[in-house]
Amino acid sequence: MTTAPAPVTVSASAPVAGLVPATGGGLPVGRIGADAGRDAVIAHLREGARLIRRSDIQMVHAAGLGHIGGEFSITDVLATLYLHVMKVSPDQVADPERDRLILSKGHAAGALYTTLAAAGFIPPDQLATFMQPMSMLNGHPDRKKIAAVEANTGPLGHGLPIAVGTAIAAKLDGSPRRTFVLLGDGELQEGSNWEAMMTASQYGLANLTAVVDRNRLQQGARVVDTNDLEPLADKLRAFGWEVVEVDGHDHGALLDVFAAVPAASGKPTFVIAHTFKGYPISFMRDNVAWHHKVPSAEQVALALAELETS
Amino acid sequence: MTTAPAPVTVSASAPVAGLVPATGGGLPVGRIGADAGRDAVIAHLREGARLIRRSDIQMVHAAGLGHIGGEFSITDVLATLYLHVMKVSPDQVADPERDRLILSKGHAAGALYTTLAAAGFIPPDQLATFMQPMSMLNGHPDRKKIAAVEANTGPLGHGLPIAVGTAIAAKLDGSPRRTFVLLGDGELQEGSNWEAMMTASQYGLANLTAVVDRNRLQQGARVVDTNDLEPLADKLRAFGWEVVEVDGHDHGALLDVFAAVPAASGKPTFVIAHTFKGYPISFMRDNVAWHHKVPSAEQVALALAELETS
Amino acid sequence: MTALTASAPRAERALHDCRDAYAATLIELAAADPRVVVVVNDSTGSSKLGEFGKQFPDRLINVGIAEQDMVGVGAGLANGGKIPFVSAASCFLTARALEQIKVDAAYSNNNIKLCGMSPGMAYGELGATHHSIEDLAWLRVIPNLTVIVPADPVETAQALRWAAEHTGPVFVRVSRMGVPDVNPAGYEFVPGRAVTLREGTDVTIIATGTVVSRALDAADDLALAGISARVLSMPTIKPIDTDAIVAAARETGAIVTVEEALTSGGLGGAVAETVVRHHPVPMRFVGVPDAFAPTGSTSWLFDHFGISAAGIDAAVRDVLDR
Amino acid sequence: MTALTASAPRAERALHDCRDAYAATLIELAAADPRVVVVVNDSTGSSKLGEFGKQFPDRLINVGIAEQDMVGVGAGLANGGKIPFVSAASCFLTARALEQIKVDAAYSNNNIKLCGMSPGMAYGELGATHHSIEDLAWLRVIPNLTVIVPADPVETAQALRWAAEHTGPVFVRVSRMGVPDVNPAGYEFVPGRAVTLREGTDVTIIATGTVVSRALDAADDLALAGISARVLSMPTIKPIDTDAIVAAARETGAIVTVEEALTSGGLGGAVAETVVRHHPVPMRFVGVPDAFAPTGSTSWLFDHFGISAAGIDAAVRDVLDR
Ligand SMILES: Cc1ncc(C[n+]2csc(CCOP(=O)(O)OP(=O)(O)O)c2C)c(N)n1
Ligand SMILES: Cc1ncc(C[n+]2csc(CCOP(=O)(O)OP(=O)(O)O)c2C)c(N)n1
Ligand SMILES: [Mg+2]
Ligand SMILES: [Mg+2]
Repeated sequence: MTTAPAPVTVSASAPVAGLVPATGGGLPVGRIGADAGRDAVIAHLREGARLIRRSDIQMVHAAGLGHIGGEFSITDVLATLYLHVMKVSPDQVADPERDRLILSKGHAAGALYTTLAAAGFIPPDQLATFMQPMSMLNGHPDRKKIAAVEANTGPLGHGLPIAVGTAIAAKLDGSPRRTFVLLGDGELQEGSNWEAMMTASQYGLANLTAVVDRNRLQQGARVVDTNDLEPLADKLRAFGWEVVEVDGHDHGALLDVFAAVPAASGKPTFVIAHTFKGYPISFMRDNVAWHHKVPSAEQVALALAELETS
Repeated sequence: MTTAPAPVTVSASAPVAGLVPATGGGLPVGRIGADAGRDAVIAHLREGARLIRRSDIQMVHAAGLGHIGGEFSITDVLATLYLHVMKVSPDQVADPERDRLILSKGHAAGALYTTLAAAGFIPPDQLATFMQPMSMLNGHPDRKKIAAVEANTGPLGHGLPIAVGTAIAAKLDGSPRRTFVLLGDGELQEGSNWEAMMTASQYGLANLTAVVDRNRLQQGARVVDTNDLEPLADKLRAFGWEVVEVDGHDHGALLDVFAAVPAASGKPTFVIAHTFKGYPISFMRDNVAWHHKVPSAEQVALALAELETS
Repeated sequence: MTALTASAPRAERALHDCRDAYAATLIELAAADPRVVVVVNDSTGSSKLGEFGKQFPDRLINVGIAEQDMVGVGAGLANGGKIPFVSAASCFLTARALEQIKVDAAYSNNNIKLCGMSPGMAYGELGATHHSIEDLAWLRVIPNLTVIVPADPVETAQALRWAAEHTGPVFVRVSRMGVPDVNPAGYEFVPGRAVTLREGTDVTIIATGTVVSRALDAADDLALAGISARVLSMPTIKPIDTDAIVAAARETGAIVTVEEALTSGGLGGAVAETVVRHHPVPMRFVGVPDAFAPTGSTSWLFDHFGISAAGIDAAVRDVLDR
Repeated sequence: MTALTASAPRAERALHDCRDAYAATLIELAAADPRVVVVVNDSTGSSKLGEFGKQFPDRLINVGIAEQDMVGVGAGLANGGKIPFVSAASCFLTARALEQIKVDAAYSNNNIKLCGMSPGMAYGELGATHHSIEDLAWLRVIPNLTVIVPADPVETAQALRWAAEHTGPVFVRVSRMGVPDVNPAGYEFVPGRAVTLREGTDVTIIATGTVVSRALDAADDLALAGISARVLSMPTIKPIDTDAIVAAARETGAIVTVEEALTSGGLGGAVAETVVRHHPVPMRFVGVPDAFAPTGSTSWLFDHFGISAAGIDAAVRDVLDR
């Protein structure tokens, strides 16, 4: 049961250099259903991701705070899930049978908020309040303020255990609903994840899909220079999971990966999404400096120009 | 630099059925050096382990508390380390260059205390105070009370991070001293262990040896029925460790394993010691009921008789 | 700690392990509501949940020895519409999963019930690692978390039933050491409400959980010496019953708190903060002082620290200076 | 929260990020003593330890995002003869590794220094997950742990030097939000000792850390209205300076505590417990009440909760009822 495609608004105008509009313009883009055909879905996701990134970078600039690098690395995954894959829509946020996404790397809240705005879950005009006093858009997501948020995250290593719980609940209910959880790669250094992986394997949670944003950068350095994860796929497999590697910026490939869940093996699926922090912006991409650096007005203008052609 | 063998006292008398002496009798057996020859060392360890188990079961019976099953599964490993392998002796407990053992599965304190008594680190007459008011022999080891104890453990999942710290300290000092850490298999469900394994791998801690007491039982059930660890060796290897599997009750095999550390690869070594909870007692062996069951006087007598011929 | 007065004769009282009421109540709740599930960390036996597991095998979720995961899984089950009772030794549940309790339970306002088993010094001989005497101080300050410490089996059962009905995060301390029934027949637990178990005019003894019976014993002894002690049982530590505390301060002029916990930060701390805000009176604190306990059995440790009728008696005389 | 009196004119004061003093002092200590090492959880930058890492690359141990491991590794380094400074955001250090702090640091009596960076509401907009306002309540009750909250860069440096000299576990809260120098020239930090920054007779304001300057401002304002407020700075939360508190209660008759922390359990709790034990007087508590904070910047949140000269002023008038 995929919801019908919402009207697609693709009205973003080219930015005036040096002038930063308050939000990305053109949001919401809405969800697109499977009946639209694969090419149309991919085009929709690509355009959606572009608008989400536009919106996000302007929002972060306006707030003077945010984690733009790690937001841009997951934008394509979030867009794919919220604009198409997941069975959840704005009028369904309290439906027990909804699919769930838990953003474990909660510092990338900006990407979640702009995606939720794009998909119609929160009013786009709220984006201007990001980080402001009394805003519903806190630096990390708060489910008490936004109905579409499934879990309050921010401290790393909380999302996967919670996702295991929602997946066990679905299994107990005999429900086909699915749980997705999106983690950072540095985040996998938290032991709580490995606890949860063992539980997921023991309970045969085929309805659970974890996606790791494999951008190879963490807060202060490259992952390999901090606490290497390789051989990551071997680790995940040894913990009893199906492992799929994918280009985390390729919407078509992501669609295929998510379509293959639940795996026939009955195992939970771990998607290693190979991404770049700051993608696709030339001066941010794969650059650890952009963990929580805030772009200047000039940088926003440059980025928006690059996004036009991305 | 292995210390010279202490005088070996092998005076344990056969128990009078139904009568439980206060301690095992015959302790301490002392350490044995490499110059004694392999066969003599093995004989010494076998006899030492036998006396340690004698002492332990009587101590637990007298206290009415203890974890005899998980103590008997590690007795051979502890005896091998303290009576021969480790470069530490009673007059060296404060020597910065000593080898270190951290008993991460601190609930098996009884095995540690009786081993330390056997090796001369604590007066054997203290064993009678186990768990008594103001005793130095707490239910879990306390380094403030016993100089030979390296870490206060009890909550599972603390020992490996601590061992990583002592191993990094040795590396910083350019010292050949080694760190050993002994964990339960159920304990490996704690995520803190996997955090520490990543750190150990990242820091190339060849001077660190972890031993997992692979008795396949945890507190309330079999490990496989709780939160399976298999494929355990694959997990450990994927976390960057050398993995060696060994019969954890075979002193000769244990000697070989410990002699091979540090590994030429520069990796830390994980020893999977295949053991039986309650070994070698017929009615305890591989029986989850003996996690913290206290043997009756009759059961002690039976066990002591079985130990005579073990 | 020696009593300053003769002991009053004590009636023979049967002692109960509150885990029995706990286990029976969870079975009752699970039978009535399919949303009730239990999450454990290899603690089925120590939580006395074997029978629960037999009756509801799918609804006893054992994550293994992994407390962070355990609380997170509980939060996820709540998100999925279940009513999870997370059941683990209080020392590990609170110390090991505190951020999960703060964030996944309280800040997220999840409908999760955290059951701290065998708290206080129930694991006396096992040492400070296994004593959960900081839990009240740690949890009491977490916003949006209700903290309940039942005193006897009836109150345990009632608190659990209330927790199952209530939507939101609740912590219940479930005692293992034997306690007598202390609440009167027909007693009904009301969250946030203190219970006056004995009227008195000279001093108020405020006790929680396992030590309420000792407070009653001390009041008996003090009566022999002509000291009239009010006894309040305080089953809810958060929110604390401000009115009852202020009335006690105003009407009796002195307060002694008693808890199987540190004398800092827990019940004593909550009462002290209330008193200085509303009606300052002298106080004494009975519990574990600022130290890790020596090796010893639960009952030996209670005596060692003066968490006894005699110790309470001495504290009352000290605060009254007579 | 509006001021009840006119504000006294404030001198221009330079504001300092105490992490600068922290980083400089660690470099100084490391240069003098090869045993000094640092352990971080991907927090090199947020602890301002980049330069330390350049000068002592082997002695900056980054375990990655793994707080339990981080504190355990610190304990092991102490066992191996090092003097580890474990440096991580206070919220994660304390909430995520509390059992390691209890067991591996305090109960084991390891020579480890726990440095809680950017505590309180320094990460204002990042929300309650990143606010470390429970840390004082949580850590203060752990036996054998010294808890220090420096108020300015000089005190930060001195507290760190003392911690390096002292054998045993110490927690130091290292503030990020800008603070002025508050201690007089020639000041020397003495552990466990309160500092009288201003004499007064009507009321005592006891403040710790970042808010000491606000207490001084409030005292200035109150003086205009003829209220004489003593100001005590309390850099050590545990052990608390009982003598200074009792003298304040006795000599001024009322106390207001101020902290960048919950009003329950931390400094306020420690003072309340001391006061009712020794000399009960009315108190008020300035800090974060029992709630998760809304979204907002640090300075907005301070004003929102009345942790300001105006808020302190109001609390003083409330406790004095005038
Ligand atoms: C428990 C915890 N420790 C530390 C942090 C601070 N922190 C925020 S983001 C981050 C880096 C995360 O790296 P990664 O998971 O790779 O995410 P990315 O930066 O790629 O988005 C850190 C250390 C945190 N949020 N939670
Ligand atoms: C953090 C923590 N959680 C729970 C416990 C309770 N506990 C004590 S022993 C034990 C089982 C340990 O199993 P394993 O590691 O296999 O050791 P064995 O029983 O084989 O000796 C448990 C769950 C604990 N000590 N620490
Ligand atoms: Mg990353
Ligand atoms: Mg085992």
